[in-house]
Amino acid sequence: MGGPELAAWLREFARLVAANKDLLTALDAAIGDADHGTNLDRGMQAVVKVLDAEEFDTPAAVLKRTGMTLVSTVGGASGPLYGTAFLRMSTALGEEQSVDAPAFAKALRAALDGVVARGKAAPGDKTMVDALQPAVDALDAQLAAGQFLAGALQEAVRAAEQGRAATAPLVARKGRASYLGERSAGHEDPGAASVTLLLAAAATALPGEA
Amino acid sequence: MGGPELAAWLREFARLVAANKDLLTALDAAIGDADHGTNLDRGMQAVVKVLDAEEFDTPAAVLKRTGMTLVSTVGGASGPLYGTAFLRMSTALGEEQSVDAPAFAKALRAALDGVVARGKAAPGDKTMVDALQPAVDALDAQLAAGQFLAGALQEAVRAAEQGRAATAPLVARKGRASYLGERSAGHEDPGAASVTLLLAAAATALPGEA
Amino acid sequence: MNKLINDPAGVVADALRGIAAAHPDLRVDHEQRLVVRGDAPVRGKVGLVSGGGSGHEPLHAGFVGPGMLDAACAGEIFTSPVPDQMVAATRAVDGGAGVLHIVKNYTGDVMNFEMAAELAETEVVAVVVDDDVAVQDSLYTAGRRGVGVTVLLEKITGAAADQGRPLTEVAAVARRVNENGRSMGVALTSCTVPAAGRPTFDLPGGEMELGIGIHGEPGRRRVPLAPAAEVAEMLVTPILADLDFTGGGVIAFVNGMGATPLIELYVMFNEVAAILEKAGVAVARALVGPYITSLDMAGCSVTLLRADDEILSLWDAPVRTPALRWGA
Amino acid sequence: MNKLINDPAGVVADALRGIAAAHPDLRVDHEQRLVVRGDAPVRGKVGLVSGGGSGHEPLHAGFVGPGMLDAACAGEIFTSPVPDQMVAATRAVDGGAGVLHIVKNYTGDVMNFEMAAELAETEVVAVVVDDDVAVQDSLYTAGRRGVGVTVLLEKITGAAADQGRPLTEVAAVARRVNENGRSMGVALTSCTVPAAGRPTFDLPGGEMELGIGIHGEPGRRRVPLAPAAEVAEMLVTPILADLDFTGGGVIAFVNGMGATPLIELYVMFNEVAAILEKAGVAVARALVGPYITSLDMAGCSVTLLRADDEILSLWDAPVRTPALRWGA
Ligand SMILES: Nc1ncnc2c1ncn2[C@@H]1O[C@H](COP(=O)(O)OP(=O)(O)O)[C@@H](O)[C@H]1O
Ligand SMILES: Nc1ncnc2c1ncn2[C@@H]1O[C@H](COP(=O)(O)OP(=O)(O)O)[C@@H](O)[C@H]1O
Ligand SMILES: [Mg+2]
Ligand SMILES: [Mg+2]
Ligand SMILES: [Mg+2]
Ligand SMILES: [Mg+2]
Repeated sequence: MGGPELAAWLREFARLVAANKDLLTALDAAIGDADHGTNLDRGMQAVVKVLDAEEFDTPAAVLKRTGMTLVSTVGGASGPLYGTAFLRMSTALGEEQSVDAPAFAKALRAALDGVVARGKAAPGDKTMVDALQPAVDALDAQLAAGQFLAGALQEAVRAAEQGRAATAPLVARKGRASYLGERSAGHEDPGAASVTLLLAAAATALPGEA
Repeated sequence: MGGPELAAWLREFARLVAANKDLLTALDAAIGDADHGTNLDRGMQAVVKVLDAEEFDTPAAVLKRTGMTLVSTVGGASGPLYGTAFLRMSTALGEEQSVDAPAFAKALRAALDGVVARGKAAPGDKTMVDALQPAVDALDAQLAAGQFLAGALQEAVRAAEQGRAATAPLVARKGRASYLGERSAGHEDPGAASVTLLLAAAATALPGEA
Repeated sequence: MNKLINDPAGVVADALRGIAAAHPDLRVDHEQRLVVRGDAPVRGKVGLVSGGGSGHEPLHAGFVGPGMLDAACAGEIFTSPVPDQMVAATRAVDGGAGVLHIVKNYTGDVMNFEMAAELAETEVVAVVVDDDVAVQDSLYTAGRRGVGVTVLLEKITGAAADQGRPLTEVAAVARRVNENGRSMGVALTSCTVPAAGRPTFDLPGGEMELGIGIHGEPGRRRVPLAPAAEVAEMLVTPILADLDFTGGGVIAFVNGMGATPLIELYVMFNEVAAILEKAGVAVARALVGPYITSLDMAGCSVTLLRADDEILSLWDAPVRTPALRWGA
Repeated sequence: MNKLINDPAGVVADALRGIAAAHPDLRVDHEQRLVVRGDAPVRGKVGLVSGGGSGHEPLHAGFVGPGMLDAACAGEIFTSPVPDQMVAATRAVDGGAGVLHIVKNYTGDVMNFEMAAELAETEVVAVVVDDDVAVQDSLYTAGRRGVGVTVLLEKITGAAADQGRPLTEVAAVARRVNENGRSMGVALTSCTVPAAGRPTFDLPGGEMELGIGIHGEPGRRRVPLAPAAEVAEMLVTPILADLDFTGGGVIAFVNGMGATPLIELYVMFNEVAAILEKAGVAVARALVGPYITSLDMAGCSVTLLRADDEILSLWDAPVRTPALRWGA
């Protein structure tokens, strides 16, 4: 696959974020400051505008502009985290014109590493890492077992969903929710929910056999 | 009469102010800042303490200390007005050891002049002047007509009461009430009410035949 | 009543103790309730005394110090101090060149300061500040109230006194400031006098009181809440109608009433500046913040002062007080 | 919602226009939402950049000027600015000696400033302020929040930069201030975010929220309203328990949260000073007023900073900003 396919993925993610904006914000209202949906939607709308307006030489260029746009428009905690994720993916893809399944998986792991490097969250801290990490692991495992990208991504979505759901009972140790201490338990983490949408968008929009 | 009789007058005034404190404050709440009763009561309690504690050489000395005490303890508009009234009375009495009816009337007119000099209110401005002026006029007229002090003071009280009642429909032109404009009409002036108590105290406490 | 206080009756005394603890440069007389410059009296300098009811902080105690007031007398909340306090203040700051009394125009303040001047046994000149254009028909009232201009006047007159000018000249500067300044205020909430324990007036949600004083007195009229741009119009228009501010610059002062945060005052300043620009009035200097307050009232006032070069240079002169400080 | 604003979405932009109109010494970049010293960059001086969500005014824009910050980035209300703003600010103040980023410890602020440092293409050192003792178990949280110490740190570090010290030394001063300062706050009312239009938390009459941050975050616990003397105990005791303040003086800072009038802050200062005296802690300098606010929240915070002679002399050094100014 190439830049246009990645752009389709980002457009689908933007659509899902817009559709789930209020849900994400409601999750953030419970344990944060009620802006995660607004923040991410603002950022992804800006990304769609950039995708509409610009031409890109490489797949990496698409992701680089996406990361930069998110960094410049989202703010808060999720801006640098999502921004870093896309920038690291872009770097991982290098100058190649075509992205195959292993390259995509490698890029997604780079994204995870970027989020961890930026946010220093460990698994179980009740953050987006708790959805992203199992998804990346599942993707790698499926591809190693010979799955096509489509099936591997479907497994990754399931892993993300499980990770998201598993954040509910946790006590937050990172981000704004951590100030709530015990009172943060009982609610799903908004960042884990939005990451799950990112995976779902990939499963829907990326070509299955790449 | 001498210093002790004047002191008795002041004690009776203090008693009436204390008894009518809430009424005076309620009048002030309607068109001012709800403190006239509190202010004057604080001042007259201080005067009673001074009368209890000190000796006075002359009738004038009693009134001078009264005026000074009111000035030092009342504040607001009524402190300087009542204070000036008693200080002017004191000056009018001079060094005499005994005060007869004409001397008392002259002193009360000096008090009125002092209030007018200090506050620059004209009759009809809806102030204490509207009760004090008719009372002083009545006192002079009664004495000129040959009345004893007791009867003359009773007429003066009636004149003060009429003057006080007549302030109700007026629009205030002096003091805090004047900011209300038309909305000050319909309420009696608190200072006119307290001055009426001053006259009533004189009628009760001063010797009738002085 | 949501207040950080102890006994409501002790608020003024407690605050004066706090002022004494925070500002060792100042001398606080707790019995007379005076705040005095630590180095008073300054030989040969006209002494500046002001004061009034408490509840308007930083006015007046926060303006005591070199380049501004020599002493401030603190009355009870919203109640004029008594002459004894003013006499004591006058004595404390009399450096042999006479003393100026700066009096806000309220009947009680005026009369108490008058008596103090009579009792002071030194040369005293009083200047009465009456800048509130919300008071109409001032011939038929106690006259316009002294509000925002008081702050600017104390600063500018303080600088004139600092230059060693004689009493008559210092008083003339003060009068000139008063004549060239006008103010108008708006309340979004009432204030609550601690001893009363409940709001002085009821203001239904969605309304504001236009043309208020600084004691929770009712205003000119009650109007619906409006965007900052319209509120600025309501405040600035009567000021510009009252005095010609075109030609020459102004000191523009947007004041907070006590419970309005600075971000809103800057939003208001932006609107005021825009109106002035359209009206051909140049802003030479700006002051934005809560300087003459009304306890915990939300709202603001706008003050404009026509400022020639002399007034501007006095405004710019060094000042060193708790609430206004520069160049020193 | 009783606010002097226009469109809730435009509050930050409007306030920045007001700041520009009121303070011609400052340069305001309305697109990037920066407030920059008019004479920036200062050749050879370390540049000081701070910033954060808006709603805490005068922090940070009100502290831009000689002797304090070189630039401030304004985010949306209670939302960290983005790296572009910080990069632009960093470039604007880079005088060749490197730039210090002063960052309040909130995940968003820290990460955005981190990215900005990576993108800035100049030597940047970041110092994170985390002084709020209300956050317990800071090992298991995002760590203590940056609150009142930020104000003192920006002043003191600004003075160190003004002396021409190199970046590593300026950063060391900043870290030393952070390590030696602690804060704790209380809210008597919630604040109302303009875009939300209603109070962030419900506070029933007669209660207060102890240990709040500056964004309307809930506090340590909800307790009944109490007299100022007891509130002061509740704020000062955890501070003194966290760090030994005895021996040597402190800078004592009683801060208003936005809607609390100065008279109450002085009442609080009196109580804080009394507690410190009993605890054997000497007040070397005092600061009383609303300097790091939370929109229209009523309440206050107490900050104590251990101050040796170096810190005191940096504190006393001239500063010329809209909100803190002396000696200049
Ligand atoms: N240190 C961190 N590491 C990873 N993810 C984090 C971290 N801090 C916060 N997050 C994620 O960011 C989400 C909140 O994003 P958002 O609401 O947009 O930002 P903010 O908290 O600044 O308002 C959280 O739900 C969590 O998933
Ligand atoms: N200029 C004036 N001349 C005469 N009396 C006045 C004047 N101003 C006010 N008063 C009187 O003072 C009374 C109010 O006194 P008080 O409530 O104690 O003072 P304040 O108005 O300062 O609160 C009014 O009812 C009125 O009678
Ligand atoms: Mg959030
Ligand atoms: Mg946020
Ligand atoms: Mg009254
Ligand atoms: Mg009164």
